[in-house]
Amino acid sequence: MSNRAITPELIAKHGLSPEEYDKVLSILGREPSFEELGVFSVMWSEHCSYKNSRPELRKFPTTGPSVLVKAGEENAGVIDIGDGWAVAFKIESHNHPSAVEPFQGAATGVGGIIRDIFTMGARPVFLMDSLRFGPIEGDGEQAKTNRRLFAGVVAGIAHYGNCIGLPTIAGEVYFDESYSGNPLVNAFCLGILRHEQIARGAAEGVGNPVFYVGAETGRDGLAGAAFASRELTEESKADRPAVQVGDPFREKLLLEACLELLATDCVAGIQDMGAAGLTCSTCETASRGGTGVEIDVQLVPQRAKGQTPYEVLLSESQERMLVIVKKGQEATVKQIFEKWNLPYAEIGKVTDDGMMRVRNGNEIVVNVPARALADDCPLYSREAASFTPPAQLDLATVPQIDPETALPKLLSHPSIASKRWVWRQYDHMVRTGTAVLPGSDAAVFIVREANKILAAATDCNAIYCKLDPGVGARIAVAECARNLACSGAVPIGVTDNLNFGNPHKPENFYQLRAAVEGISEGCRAFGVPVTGGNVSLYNESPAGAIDPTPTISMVGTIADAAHITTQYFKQAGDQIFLIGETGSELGGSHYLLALHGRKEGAPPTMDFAQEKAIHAALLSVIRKGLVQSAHDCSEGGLAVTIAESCFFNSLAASIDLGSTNQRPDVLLFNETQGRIVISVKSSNVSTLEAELSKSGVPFRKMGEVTAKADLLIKTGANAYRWRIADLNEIFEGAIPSLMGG
Amino acid sequence: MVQVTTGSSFMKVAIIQFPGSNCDTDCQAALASLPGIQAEIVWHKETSLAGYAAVVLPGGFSYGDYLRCGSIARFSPIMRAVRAVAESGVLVLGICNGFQILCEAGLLPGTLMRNNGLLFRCEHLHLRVENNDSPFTSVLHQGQVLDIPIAHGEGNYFADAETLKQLNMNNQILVRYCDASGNVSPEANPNGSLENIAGICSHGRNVFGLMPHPERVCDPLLGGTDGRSIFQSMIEAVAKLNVKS
Amino acid sequence: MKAVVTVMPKPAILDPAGVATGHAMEHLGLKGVRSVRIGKSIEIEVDDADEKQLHEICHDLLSNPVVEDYKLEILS
Amino acid sequence: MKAVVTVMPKPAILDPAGVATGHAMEHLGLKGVRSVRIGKSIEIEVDDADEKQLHEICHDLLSNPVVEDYKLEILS
Ligand SMILES: Nc1ncnc2c1ncn2[C@@H]1O[C@H](COP(=O)(O)OP(=O)(O)O)[C@@H](O)[C@H]1O
Ligand SMILES: [Mg+2]
Repeated sequence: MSNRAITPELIAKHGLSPEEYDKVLSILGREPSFEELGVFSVMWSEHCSYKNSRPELRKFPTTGPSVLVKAGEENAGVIDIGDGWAVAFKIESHNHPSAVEPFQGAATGVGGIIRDIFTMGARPVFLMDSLRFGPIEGDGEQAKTNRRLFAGVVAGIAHYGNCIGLPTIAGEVYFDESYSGNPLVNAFCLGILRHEQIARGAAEGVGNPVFYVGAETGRDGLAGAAFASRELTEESKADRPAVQVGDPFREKLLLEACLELLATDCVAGIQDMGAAGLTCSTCETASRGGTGVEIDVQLVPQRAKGQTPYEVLLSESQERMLVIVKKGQEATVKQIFEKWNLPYAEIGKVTDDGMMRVRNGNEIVVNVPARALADDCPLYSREAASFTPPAQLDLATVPQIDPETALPKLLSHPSIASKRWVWRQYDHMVRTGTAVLPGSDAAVFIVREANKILAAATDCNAIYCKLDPGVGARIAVAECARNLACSGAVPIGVTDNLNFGNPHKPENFYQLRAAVEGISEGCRAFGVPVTGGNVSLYNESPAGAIDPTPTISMVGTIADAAHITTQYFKQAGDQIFLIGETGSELGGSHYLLALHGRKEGAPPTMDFAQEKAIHAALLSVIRKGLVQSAHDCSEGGLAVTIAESCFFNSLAASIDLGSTNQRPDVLLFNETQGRIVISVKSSNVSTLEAELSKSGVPFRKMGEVTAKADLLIKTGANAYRWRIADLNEIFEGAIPSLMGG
Repeated sequence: MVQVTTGSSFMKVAIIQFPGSNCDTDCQAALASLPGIQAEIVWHKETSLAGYAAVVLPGGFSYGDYLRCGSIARFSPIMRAVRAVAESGVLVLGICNGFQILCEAGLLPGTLMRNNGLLFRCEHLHLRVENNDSPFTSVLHQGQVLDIPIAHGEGNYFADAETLKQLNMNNQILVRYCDASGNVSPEANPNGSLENIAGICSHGRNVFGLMPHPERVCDPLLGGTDGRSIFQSMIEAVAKLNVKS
Repeated sequence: MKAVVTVMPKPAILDPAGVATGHAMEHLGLKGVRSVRIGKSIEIEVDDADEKQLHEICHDLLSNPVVEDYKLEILS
Repeated sequence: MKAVVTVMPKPAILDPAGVATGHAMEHLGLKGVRSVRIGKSIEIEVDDADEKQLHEICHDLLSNPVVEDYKLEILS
């Protein structure tokens, strides 16, 4: 073993607390070697151990009749979609690497989540991305940095996804002060598989050989997992070499090779090397298999010369897998790796003693009980601050702004404006399944080989979460479900990415806890399991913590292609209805933020019973073929929703909201939840009204789709008018003009 | 001249799979949706294309497109066979990365440089059919406007002045980028291609490279069927040859 | 044997990346930027190869003669 | 003033393009290719600038110090 002395400084440098180190001593019954210290350090980092969040995560509903692999059991959860087919999907963050090197940070984030999916035996079919940056307007240094991060992240996602040939079909991007210096990059991947193809990450079968396949190990992202669990400070600049470079081409070969391999009967277990690389994959496979694994670092294919066992063990080089091969089948395995031109080596074997044992030739450098290493990390229930819900916004303090001025401003706010600049850089059509392209509420993807139609969306309004984390999380789930309903889909599962600040700060820990509870409540309400997810803590810059951002990604199915619905008005003369009731709150709205510079008040309320009834009513009229378009009201409220529905087909609308005693700005821009704008052929109006009345949800006729040049909205004596072509130009042009084309 | 298995009503099409190809199965599915085609994936290490009536080089990132798009793929073993069948008159269609490979291999003139806007672009856009006197555009008419998407970072077609003159003189420019009403304008040019060129054929007219992806618009559920006309033209061209031989 | 190959866009070819970089340089305060051209620099270490072989590689693989020129320097 | 900036991936950083190109060179018959690294070569012509300014540009704009090293040569 390396004879480096284990000093308190060294222990602290490895991010282990004195308490944790005591636990290490008691597990080993001796002092750890330097390599073992490194192994404990990464395995017990927040990223791998979830030591600060695991007790909270247990609150999620994770079971259900369609759940084939539960959250936490394997690399990703698996959900039955019928006829012997299933989907595996998951979201993962790469926030800190992206802050340091946006292009590679984002690219390797995409690569990592794709590996999680094909490790399950699933063929990846599409991606989504959820992004947060600081404001990109203006000439200040921070704005320039934010633009550079935004451009780099998008280019990195595009590079990896486009090259490997997976469409990025949906996502979200928000810009807010709280993300300056700490952007969020969450990537989602979904794969498809037959039930019998589910692969396990367990080291089964004592004596089975352990293969390493994929890129050679270099000194990439050394101790990156530990890195991801620390606050971003000036010091993290010193961590700069901790950047991994992704090679999507290698990953494409690895993906094809692994799927070809899994189709044979040669594999006893398979595990990707993600954060904590070789360490994590050997330890976890042994722990899951209830076995031990012994490997020799000298046998590992290496890129750099003279790497120490410590470096090889902790390297986070990308595009690598660990495969436990059924003894006797080695030849077939080698043949497949050779066909795909991938480096590989037999580096060890499965043992029966429950130990993770690492050799450096004849010398044993790590000898740790695998299960204890994987499971015995001390868990912390941090202190949660007490929380007083915010007071309702006092409307008297909000000066009225003329809607004719306000709507264009809202449409040009980068968080609301069209994200075409982003998704045009992503190949969103490869694999020829994207039936609803990015730009509408939820993306819709037809999985040809399974003859199934999937829909997916990702949402989180972090302003709401900042003001009231529980309510914000509930709304994030509801909005996802609503976006799916608008596309004609029924939700089947959720994956979440919990992005928060330092959990040692009680207010941050409260946010985490309240968000988990809110998500759980939402998932129970919609009857969908959480199939897995990711926790990213310590998202702080010197200016403070990010707004809590519990990103929700939801997947749904659509029974019949005829039910696929988009948000765009289809033809002049169609009648426009609003399902749901408009309230009078402006708290947490983008109108308040973008036009008044205020982030305050109570966010809108979330009534799950009402929300569910509305989704059910919408789906039933969609299935009866009555709905031409459906678009939910989110940021920017009713006026933004109507304008967005006009755009794609260059139509306009004439709307009359009747007389009310509400302020026009409140009426047009408030963000009451549970509202959907639909359009209907005139000939179907009475049938639709009858159907909606039967379902008992509130609805009203608002106007009609026109082929005119102007969007017209009347409320009582007031009438507002906008040239739709101008609005469209503002909406489409906002981000390109900030990003220089 | 062309070797086609007679007696079979199928036209056998080879879709070359390079390491890094990623539109191979998309092409296969699009072709399979047309009657009379049997589309097979052929691994790049194969050396023969005997028995195939047509060859498709699909889109993707062959060898990661690392050095230059298509620059490494052109040395794959299968490319010798592609060259041989192209010289014997077999139809060869290169889509996106396939077009880049055909240029790198010298089977088509010119080259595809980085988009002048420097960004990857994936979007639906319009193409004007400039010439229907080819086995790839015969079912279309001159001036017809097609809606076929692009998805590339390096589709900026360039050739020297003399080559460009030849291409025009010999009617080798089969499609150009245009707007919805068929105007070939600078605004309709997504990548800086010379003269809005989106696709060209060889002097012998049996090799066609185009940047847009016809295989992505062969199903009404996926935003249109304009891509089918290219494949349909190929089927008819092969059928005619069969009748002759 | 060590060699460095520099591959540059031919003078007549528009280089949009170079132009964009030139603008960015002016934006950062550099005055009178006349031209920026971006090409590739390729460092090769090979056990044995003769110069002729390397020129072939440069011509056939490393550069695209339609739009690029190359320069081969043998260092050792 | 003329300058050439060479930007190369740092030695420890993976260079996928170089690896793929190295394989292709072997395929073309070159024996014992030990390493191929691909970077950028940037030719700059600017009316006036001092060396310090150029170094700043190299550091902030032309290279990404996280993964790349640069070399600045002033030609005239
Ligand atoms: N980063 C992104 N990647 C891909 N698609 C995106 C991205 N950001 C936004 N989109 C797409 O743009 C559309 C509008 O997004 P958003 O404003 O977040 O919608 P909503 O308010 O309905 O959730 C959606 O179709 C979404 O998928
Ligand atoms: Mg929506």
